[in-house]
Amino acid sequence: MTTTKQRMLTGNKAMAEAIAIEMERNPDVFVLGEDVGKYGGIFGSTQGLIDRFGEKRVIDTPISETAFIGAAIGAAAEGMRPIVELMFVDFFGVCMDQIYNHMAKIPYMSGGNVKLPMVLMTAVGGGYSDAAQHSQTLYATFAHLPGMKVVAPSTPYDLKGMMASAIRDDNPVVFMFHKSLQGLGWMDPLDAAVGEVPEGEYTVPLGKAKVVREGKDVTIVGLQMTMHYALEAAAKLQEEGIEAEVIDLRSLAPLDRDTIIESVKKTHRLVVVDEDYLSYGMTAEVSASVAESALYELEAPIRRIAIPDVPIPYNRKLEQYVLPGAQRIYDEVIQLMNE
Amino acid sequence: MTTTKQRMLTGNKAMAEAIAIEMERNPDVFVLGEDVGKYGGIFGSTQGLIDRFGEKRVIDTPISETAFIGAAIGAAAEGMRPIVELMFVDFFGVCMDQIYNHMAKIPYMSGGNVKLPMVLMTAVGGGYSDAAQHSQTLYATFAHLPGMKVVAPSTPYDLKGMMASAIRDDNPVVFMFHKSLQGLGWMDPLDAAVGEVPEGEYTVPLGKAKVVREGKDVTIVGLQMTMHYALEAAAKLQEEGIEAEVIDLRSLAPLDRDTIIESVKKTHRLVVVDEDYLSYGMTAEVSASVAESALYELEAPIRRIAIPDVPIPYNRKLEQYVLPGAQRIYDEVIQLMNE
Amino acid sequence: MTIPVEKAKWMYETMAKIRYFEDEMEKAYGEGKSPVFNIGAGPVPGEMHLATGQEPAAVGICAHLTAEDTVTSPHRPHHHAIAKNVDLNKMTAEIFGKATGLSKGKGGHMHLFDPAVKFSCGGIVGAGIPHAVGAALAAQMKNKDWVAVAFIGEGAANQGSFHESLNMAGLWKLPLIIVVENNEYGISVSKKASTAIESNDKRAAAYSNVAGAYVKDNDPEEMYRVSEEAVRRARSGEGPTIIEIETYRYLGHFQGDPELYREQSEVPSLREKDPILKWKNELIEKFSVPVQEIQEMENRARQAVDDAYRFARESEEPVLSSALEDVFI
Amino acid sequence: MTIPVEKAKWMYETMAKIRYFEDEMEKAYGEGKSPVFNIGAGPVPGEMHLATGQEPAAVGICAHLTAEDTVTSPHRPHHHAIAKNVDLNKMTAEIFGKATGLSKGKGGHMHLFDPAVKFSCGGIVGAGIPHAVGAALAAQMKNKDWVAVAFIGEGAANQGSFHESLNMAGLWKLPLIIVVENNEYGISVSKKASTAIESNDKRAAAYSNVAGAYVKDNDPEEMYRVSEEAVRRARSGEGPTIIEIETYRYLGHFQGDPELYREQSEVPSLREKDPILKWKNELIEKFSVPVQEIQEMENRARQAVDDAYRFARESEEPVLSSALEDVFI
Ligand SMILES: Cc1ncc(C[n+]2csc(CCOP(=O)(O)OP(=O)(O)O)c2C)c(N)n1
Ligand SMILES: Cc1ncc(C[n+]2csc(CCOP(=O)(O)OP(=O)(O)O)c2C)c(N)n1
Ligand SMILES: [Mg+2]
Ligand SMILES: [Mg+2]
Repeated sequence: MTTTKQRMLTGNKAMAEAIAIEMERNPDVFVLGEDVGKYGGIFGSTQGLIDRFGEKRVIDTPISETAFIGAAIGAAAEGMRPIVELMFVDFFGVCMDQIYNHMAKIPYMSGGNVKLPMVLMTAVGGGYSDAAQHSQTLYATFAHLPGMKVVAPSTPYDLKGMMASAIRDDNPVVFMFHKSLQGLGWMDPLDAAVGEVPEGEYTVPLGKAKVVREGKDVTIVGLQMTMHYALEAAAKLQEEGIEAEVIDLRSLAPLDRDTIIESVKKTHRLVVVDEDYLSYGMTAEVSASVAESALYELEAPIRRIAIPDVPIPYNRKLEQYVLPGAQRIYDEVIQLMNE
Repeated sequence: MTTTKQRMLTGNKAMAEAIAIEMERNPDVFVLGEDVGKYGGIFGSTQGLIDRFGEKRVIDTPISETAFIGAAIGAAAEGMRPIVELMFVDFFGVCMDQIYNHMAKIPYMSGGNVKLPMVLMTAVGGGYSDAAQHSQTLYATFAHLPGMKVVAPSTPYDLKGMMASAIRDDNPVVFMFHKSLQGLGWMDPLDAAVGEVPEGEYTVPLGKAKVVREGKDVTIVGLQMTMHYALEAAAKLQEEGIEAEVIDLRSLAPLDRDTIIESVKKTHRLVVVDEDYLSYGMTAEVSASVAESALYELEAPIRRIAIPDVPIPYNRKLEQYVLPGAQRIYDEVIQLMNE
Repeated sequence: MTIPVEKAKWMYETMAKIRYFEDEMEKAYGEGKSPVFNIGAGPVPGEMHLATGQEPAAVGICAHLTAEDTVTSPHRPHHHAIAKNVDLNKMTAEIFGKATGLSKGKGGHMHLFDPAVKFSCGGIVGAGIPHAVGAALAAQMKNKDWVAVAFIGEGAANQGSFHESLNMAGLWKLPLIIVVENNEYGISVSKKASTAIESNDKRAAAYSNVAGAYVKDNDPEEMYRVSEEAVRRARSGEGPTIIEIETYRYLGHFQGDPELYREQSEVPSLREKDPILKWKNELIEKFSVPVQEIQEMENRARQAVDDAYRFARESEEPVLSSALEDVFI
Repeated sequence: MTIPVEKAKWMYETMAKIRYFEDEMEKAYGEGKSPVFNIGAGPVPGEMHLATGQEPAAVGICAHLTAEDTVTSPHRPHHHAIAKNVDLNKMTAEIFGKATGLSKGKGGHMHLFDPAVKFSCGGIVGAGIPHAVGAALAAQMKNKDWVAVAFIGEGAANQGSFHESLNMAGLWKLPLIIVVENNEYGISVSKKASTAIESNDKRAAAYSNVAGAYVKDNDPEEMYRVSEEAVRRARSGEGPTIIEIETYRYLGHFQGDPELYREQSEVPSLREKDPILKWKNELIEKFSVPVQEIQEMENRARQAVDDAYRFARESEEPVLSSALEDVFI
């Protein structure tokens, strides 16, 4: 790990920097997707790359997700290391066959003889009134299907370090970045979207959760926005004398159950918070893993906070009503502590 | 409910009968999909229909799932009641956008002003060496996404009755039938694929689980094949003096949590069995629901049995190794009872 | 001139209404978004795709449609909706997220549904084409002469649904019309960089029973004319038509688009060729419509738009619990 | 005759090998499945799609390919695999589910991967086309003159991936060739009932830089000839080609298909036109290959197939724990 001096970067600049470094290191790395060229990616994930690497390695595609994600698979099978962007995760439905039946399965179906060292990066998340077809995270939709790593970093530091790891990984990696954490000029400017990012190359391992705040009274598991909300709630809870431990999941597959269970063994209480739909979602998997492996550690029922199984409504207040937030987490923890 | 006399039918004949009755009752009901005409559906779900209703109402389509499932949506919006077949659930990836971004969401996104009274029926399940792209159930993949009812009946009786309900329902319904439970002439002939089916019309409500075997020692939740395996295991467990209660989930969305919790309150032990992938699957949702609402009822950790997060291998022994089965359920229950 | 004067006037008034509507929306959308632009702020949050400059595509074909005909539209839907006679008050209220909106505030600008005039739209590129195929199939099954029109952008013609739909519609001779609005860009990607064909009407050659027609230079009259033939073909069971129209996107892809991918000079030169102004001159010169009558049309259009915005702004927000309704009906 | 005699002989020997292989597979697949047919029983369980009768498509083009060229293939892959020189022992072992198979028994008949000769196939209709596009793109990026061939059935040409891939490949002038094997059926649905175009090569008209060619009557020579031109075009950077070949499916869609959707008389009349027999006569008459040499070729082909089946049958089953390996590498 070579770092030089401390500096602050937005999430998207951190990601783009990782991609640039890897493209520099390895001529097989290239980027393709819609508006990844001159536009620099709708969410800025490829900003500056075309100027540096040219349009042969930063390729704007037609609006043909099946063809260009499939092409990334074909190129990866030939030893290239494509990074392909699916603009919004919500669009997965037009190309999911390529993603889960091919990208995710070919390594296994070939008995390990075909490697697909590729990254599918995609924007997730709502909260800005983009309604039902542009606001989802779909974390579990991807994580449920075996064969692809599915990661969702929450900080600029991790966005850079995990992108580097994802590109170097010989497995297909779905890399989800949250729109609100990119530091976009046209979104609500969040403090969490800017963070310390060392210059130069470094990696953060995939598949490891992180205890981002230690506490002894309750474990709150979240990722991306819900992790930040959890931290916010934890600060408020502290004022009430409640010490919450907050875990940033960072990776959905593989899922780092050990870190969660370790924490629950200490706190004996668990709240799981997710910006995805409630049922059959991340909150279910985390809860079930604990009910399986650490049931006797629990001193109170598990609590789950997520989108209550409705599509995401457009109206701002309705959307905020269904999305998890710091207040909701705070309230649930308070209730839980009283059980 | 009008039944005439007792008679035995295969799963697919029961389904086709329900469709025929509904087509008779309502001229807006029609069927489209690949090989639903002369072939009668690869799994026999539409057998005999083209002879009775003609090719205007039983329509063979090109291999264009996006177009014909999208067309079913468009026709449903015009007041028709299409039944559209996705041949194998495994193919959902080429058309999922139509299914979940449109079929499932338009009713909500239109504020309830557009109803989509349609049924998407599809074959699920493995166990006959059809490998990674033709053997999945993907129960949770569908059930996770809000706006569509997702049902998966396990018996010929329910296949007929729930198909009738699905067709009459004003909501989009994903109707999953299990290949092994259709009574196909070219598959392993299972007793469970044949069952008593009354003549004439009757309905079985969607969204209700069913206690198919009462017991006081442990609750086993399954559906389709895993429910039948659970019954098999329960019979063996009885010989050991263990009385298992077996629940046939039948519906994944809505999920009948009450029936499960009711049972756990009685047995205090829970095993959940699923032919889908383990993580972020049905076993997670059922377990989490209990850990949330009935934690103190549990006298032992929850056990989950499902496909261990690998694609489904081709080789028969490898496939059987990853699939849940009666023996595995039996073993887990025995272990659980000793905890 | 083959256009009946009443139609020509309707086209003018409707284009004017669309333009007023979009101009007003541009302003309303900007409210609460300066000095710092935040897409989630103001009375109209979320993405906003305006159709300013693209009016001819919408009116040229909708002039031939009735409430029984179906229109599906993509992420840039206002001009189609207005031309299809969607309830303007409810539509505007929907875009403001109000309880009185078409979808009670749950849909927003990209998800407008007015079953009374068989209009729908959606945010997924290419996804509306199969819905139009389904409406066309329903019309055929019901023995009605209804047609279904799917509006798409030229970028969407490269989505698989385009091909699948045309094959199926050609095969079954469905009353389907695809109108490709070629505004030269799919977000930042030029047509040349995305599309391996001169124009998408030529792709009709890939499907039996499908006709193709091209409209140059955003021309309302030509759009009317080729649409007339397409609608006739469709109603008489001869099969689908692809119409591509060369049109102009004056604004960014969405409001807030920095537009670094196109020359700044491009837009003024497009605006110079404005189809509404040109049509106004046609009305006066070729159709001999008195200037005063034109004034009245403009006033009516303006009034309808103003009323709609007033209605929208004054309407109530939905109650929170409604977020949990309308999932299963 | 423009075919070099060595190529003509290779084509014959390879077609013979394919035919022996498929005939043998038909038998092996039937083992353990009578008197009661159970798809999951016997040494070769699961679905089985045989290509008996479709040999010319595979050999006509693979005669022009090297190990550096890529082939993607669908659910009916054996003829392509053999023509592309996939390791026959490992391929057969894979179909028998053995540890010595290409994929250690995890893939089976529909999922054969031999990276050594850049061959892959899969069970999802139309999905292999984009993979070939990607291989073609990689070749272009690496400045190699490699080509990528995607074999599909005529039914697959109505899948969206066909259109998206051709647009992208035409746009970028990629060295892609799509071979459409028109065997008249997609399972039970006839081409006429699924496809709104006379033949899919005509769909080249929808894409700049894409050529089209049609091969009648399952003719190996014509397939060789049009493939030669397609491969030349691709290698020289002129762009993609769609080749449609009229071919014949002697057997059911899969083994066990009751085939109630076609006339029983159809197949014998197809078999009468058998391309391998015809090619044998050509070799003798036009290429003056001695009958004895043909006999030797047939013997070699037979031997290779017999060896492969023996290898497959004698190989070990995988160990159970291997089911959990190769997910993350
Ligand atoms: C399947 C899918 N892919 C990508 C997008 C993102 N997207 C929204 S609009 C758009 C460009 C559409 O271009 P075009 O069809 O030409 O319509 P225009 O915006 O020019 O009206 C893109 C790429 C989407 N909404 N859906
Ligand atoms: C996306 C998808 N849809 C449907 C199927 C089921 N299916 C498998 S093969 C086949 C027919 C294919 O026909 P064609 O492309 O003509 O190939 P052929 O079988 O004639 O060789 C179908 C419908 C599938 N595998 N994938
Ligand atoms: Mg455009
Ligand atoms: Mg075919």
